[in-house]
Amino acid sequence: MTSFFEATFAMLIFPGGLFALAAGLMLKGVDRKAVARLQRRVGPPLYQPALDVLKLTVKETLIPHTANELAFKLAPVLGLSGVLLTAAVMPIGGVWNGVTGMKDLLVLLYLLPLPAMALMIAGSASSSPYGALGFSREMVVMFAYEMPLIASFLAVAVRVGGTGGSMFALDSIINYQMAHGPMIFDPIMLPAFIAMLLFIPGTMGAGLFDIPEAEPEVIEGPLLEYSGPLLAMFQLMSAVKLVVVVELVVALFMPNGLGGNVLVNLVWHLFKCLALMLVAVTVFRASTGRLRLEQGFTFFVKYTSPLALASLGLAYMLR
Amino acid sequence: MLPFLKVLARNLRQGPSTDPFPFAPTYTPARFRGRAELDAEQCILCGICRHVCAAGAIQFRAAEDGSGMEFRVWHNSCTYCGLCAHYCPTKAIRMTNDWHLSHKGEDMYSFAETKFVKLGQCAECGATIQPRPAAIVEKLGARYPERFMLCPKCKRETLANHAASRKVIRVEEAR
Amino acid sequence: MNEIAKQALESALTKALGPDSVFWNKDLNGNSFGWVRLADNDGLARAAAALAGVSARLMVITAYRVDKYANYPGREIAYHFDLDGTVVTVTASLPTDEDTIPSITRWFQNADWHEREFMELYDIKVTGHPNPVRLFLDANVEQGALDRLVPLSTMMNGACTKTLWEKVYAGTEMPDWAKGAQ
Amino acid sequence: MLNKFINKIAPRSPWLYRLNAGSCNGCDVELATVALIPRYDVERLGCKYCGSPRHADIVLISGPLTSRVRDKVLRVYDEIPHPKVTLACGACPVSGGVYRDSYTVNSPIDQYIPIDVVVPGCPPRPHAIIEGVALALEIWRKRLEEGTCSRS
Amino acid sequence: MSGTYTLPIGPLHVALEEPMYFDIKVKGETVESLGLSAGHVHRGMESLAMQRNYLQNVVLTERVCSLCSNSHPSTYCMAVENLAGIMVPERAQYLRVIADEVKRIASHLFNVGIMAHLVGFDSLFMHAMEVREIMQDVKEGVYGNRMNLGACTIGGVRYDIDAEMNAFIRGKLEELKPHLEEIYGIYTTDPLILKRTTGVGVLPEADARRYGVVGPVARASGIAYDVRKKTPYCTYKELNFDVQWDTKGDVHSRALVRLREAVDSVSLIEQCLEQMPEGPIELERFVEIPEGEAVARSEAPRGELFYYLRSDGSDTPHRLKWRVPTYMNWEALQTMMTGCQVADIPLIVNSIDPCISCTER
Repeated sequence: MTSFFEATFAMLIFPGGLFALAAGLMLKGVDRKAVARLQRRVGPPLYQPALDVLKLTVKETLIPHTANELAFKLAPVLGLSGVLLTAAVMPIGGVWNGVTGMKDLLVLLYLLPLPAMALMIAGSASSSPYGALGFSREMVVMFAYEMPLIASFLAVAVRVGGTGGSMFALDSIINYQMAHGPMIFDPIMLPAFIAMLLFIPGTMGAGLFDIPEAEPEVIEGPLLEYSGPLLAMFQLMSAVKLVVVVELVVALFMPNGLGGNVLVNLVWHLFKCLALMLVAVTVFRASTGRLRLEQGFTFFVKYTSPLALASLGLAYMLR
Repeated sequence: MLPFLKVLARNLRQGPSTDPFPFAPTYTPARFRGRAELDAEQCILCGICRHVCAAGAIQFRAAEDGSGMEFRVWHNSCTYCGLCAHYCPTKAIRMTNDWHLSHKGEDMYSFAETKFVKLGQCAECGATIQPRPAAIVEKLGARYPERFMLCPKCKRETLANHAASRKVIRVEEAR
Repeated sequence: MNEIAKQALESALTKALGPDSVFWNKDLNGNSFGWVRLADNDGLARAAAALAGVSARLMVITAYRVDKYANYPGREIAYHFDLDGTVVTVTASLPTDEDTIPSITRWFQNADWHEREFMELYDIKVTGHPNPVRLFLDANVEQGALDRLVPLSTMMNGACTKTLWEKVYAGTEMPDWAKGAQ
Repeated sequence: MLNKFINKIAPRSPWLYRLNAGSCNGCDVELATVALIPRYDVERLGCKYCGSPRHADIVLISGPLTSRVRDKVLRVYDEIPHPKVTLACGACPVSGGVYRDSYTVNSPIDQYIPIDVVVPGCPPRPHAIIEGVALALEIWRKRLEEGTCSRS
Repeated sequence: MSGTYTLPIGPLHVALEEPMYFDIKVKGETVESLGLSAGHVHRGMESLAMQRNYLQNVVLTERVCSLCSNSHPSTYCMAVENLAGIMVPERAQYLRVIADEVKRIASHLFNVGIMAHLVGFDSLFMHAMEVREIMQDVKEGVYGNRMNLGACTIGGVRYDIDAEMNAFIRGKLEELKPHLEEIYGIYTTDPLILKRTTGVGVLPEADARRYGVVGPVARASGIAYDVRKKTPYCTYKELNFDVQWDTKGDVHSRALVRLREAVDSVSLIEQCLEQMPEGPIELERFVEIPEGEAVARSEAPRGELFYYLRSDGSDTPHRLKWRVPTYMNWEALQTMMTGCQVADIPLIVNSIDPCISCTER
């Protein structure tokens, strides 16, 4: 019974649900403001993403007559609930240990691609050539960044040690770092950390990897045909996804809190997320443009994956 | 490796370069070509402005009582090229540097500068003639200002009288 | 400096069209312009071949009506070529009953668009064009848009649609000139 | 209650969409300048340029509506979800500007599309466009409060 | 996804400033063939030119296109002057060169900026546009409009540059110079720009000659043809500059040619401000246009601009025909695009600096 309440709380309030939505919109706001500052602009107010979402809820929803209506409407629902679920199981060092029974890296591995899947469904359901192109691009990019993601997961798991299911348990990863210091200071794990730093813009479609939703090429790809509340859901999905992805890297490499106070730890956690986002998303997208699809793919295969694999190999040898 | 990071760092240091408008007033260059304005006192109704207006924004309409012409620049057709002002012989048309022209859609057909240009009156017989503002009198009518203010008919008569009187003088001199 | 190009053009056109076929003049900046008037339209192919032979470049083709100032009604087509800065204009005439001209895309591939353009604007038929479809004009605009004489009312300064001026002068008497506009 | 609140704040997130109805690109360049460069930064008003008409709130129309582009413009205009506000940029959409009596020009555009705001100029300077957008936001706010939209 | 399908781009596509319709056959992400459908901005301007008088046409030709909006009236005026034998005062000729070169800098910066935007490098785009604003300030300050200068008129120019304006322009040019250099450095060394643009949309010299392309597109493909050198007009004969060209013929070299030309333009303006003699800037009175025909050419930012004027002695041209640089460059897209990636389409289209409103008039 407690676990049911716990899971519900996690899904609806904290760390998923409302908290994740608020944190995501805030991160997005900071991102836009910071990019504006880098470009010598004033930029929008911090709460602009929230305003955007609220405004979209009063707009009309148009569904193209060629679209598959059910899939078209379901895609954003799937994507948003997927990321909210992911946010719920994400542990926060010194604050929250994750939902009982779901404290597992492998669960994350299955949950993380959900937003991309939602976009793919959206792209194919809208039946426009741009949606189709966005669909195939999303798929190629996903293949590219899943590889370093899995390798990094394995590297962390191997480093933590243990056997069978326990090596993928999120608690043991956190506990290991509480005991041995954060992974980010572990020279063996540094390549994997860098790989994950590149994974963040890769999955968020920022800077070099803004390929599936490239505006001048495929006009925001799968989102082209969406409007109104459905588009708002995609906006929320993207915001929560940002939180989830940075939280993931924080959990894997630097979950350590600052002592026992939960509130202090929470603020510290948000600060880490913010810093990570500023480096991996904001500055990254302000200082680069986008690669061609095959260049982006090669980039991951040639640079990111080897980095993660190097950590995995080293961790395995120094077991 | 990334030469652009330098630019970004500088941008951050220098702070936003955004113009405060619309929250604060902004600059307007003195030569800016904005809304056209007619000084009806200077207009001689020569029509060169309408002749050079590529957009057909400048139009005249005669008043029903025949006392003058209504001049109109429709700002929504005007291309703000300034040719009318350039070729205006008395500089009656002027391009102001007012660019605050945005207005609601329902006003778009009435958004025009309308001025009434009174026709001149012959100093002799009172017939309507082209307006004779001070500017044009100084420029063209400087030699015979009083004759310049006459209608063609009266002018002919004065000229004839004048010539006749000259002849009389000459005849007297010869005598 | 342009003398070499001028010589090359002169000799090529002389070979194709006979002596003294080119008339030369200079603009105020001292640049040379050559003017050729074709005696018959078969000469166009010969001139085009000769100009392609000296690797001149086709710049533009202008078609226009001539009935306003020439002695005969009809159209003329001016082909403007450039060789290293020297411009030669070769003009062919199309009297009223004639409306066909051979394509020069064989020698100048880039004549494609120009020929399509005067086909639709002046309703001239081009024989041997590789892709004779409309270039700019929408299907609902009649072919030969510039071929028709412009009615005098629209030639008047400030000519515009009547409805527009009715709105501008809404509620008041329309000026006389506006009533006449179509 | 909530609806009222959203109606109040919605005009602080206007997404702009540029619709070229055959313009000489002067207005378009200025619109791009307004939308994207630091000096005018419309993002501080919450504006965002969007690539898809379906995301748009404020439509910026430039150009005299040529006959070939007319149907396409009208179709794209219909794809913009309500409530929307239309801004005509420059002289052309309203009167046809210098192109008025041409055989391919279909202006005034208000015989097809209701125009809410006009920004005269050829092209208008960016500040004037921002002023026009601000006026459009006023109109939008009023519409939301009254519950009417631009399809009149 | 590997089958061939059609990707319609346009006419109202976000990557294009203006409406143009491309029918692109795509296999996967590779372009197989390209069809062009033009005419969306056809405003029938040539017929309008035949209905307007000579002075109205100065304004009308300026509205052909706003990016090369000074080249059009100045070349039109040159054609009229050639026909009527009007000798433009020397100071006016210098002033025309200044107006042309100011527009050239702004136009080239706009083009390379848009290139950065199309590769998603928005910060660089904004930076280039912000630098372009310096030139926009010059235009607004000296001529009174940011796009359509209205500088030229038949027989001269309408705006004089007095000592105060001279100092203003010089100050702005000094401000511009280091930025131009820096931007050039970024475009030559930035890894992303290099990765996306080198070797893309190659137009070999032979094809360039076959299509008869002009302007920076031709010059980047090894054809060092610049009207300012080949048939000097205004005062270009007295000014010192080089024809910028390259042999690689790809998107990147076209951008670099443009940037180098922008640097040259700064020096050209400075030379004009230096050498400009005192004197009238416009003819005292309007001259009758006789019957006859005349041709005038100039180097617009996008390449050779051509005007043909046929007069019948009345106050409206009998026929006014112009051919804009982009008109010649469109067809060359067929060669540039075949085999490229979908992601490169906007880049390649932009690299010819397409001006659709120019092309379709």
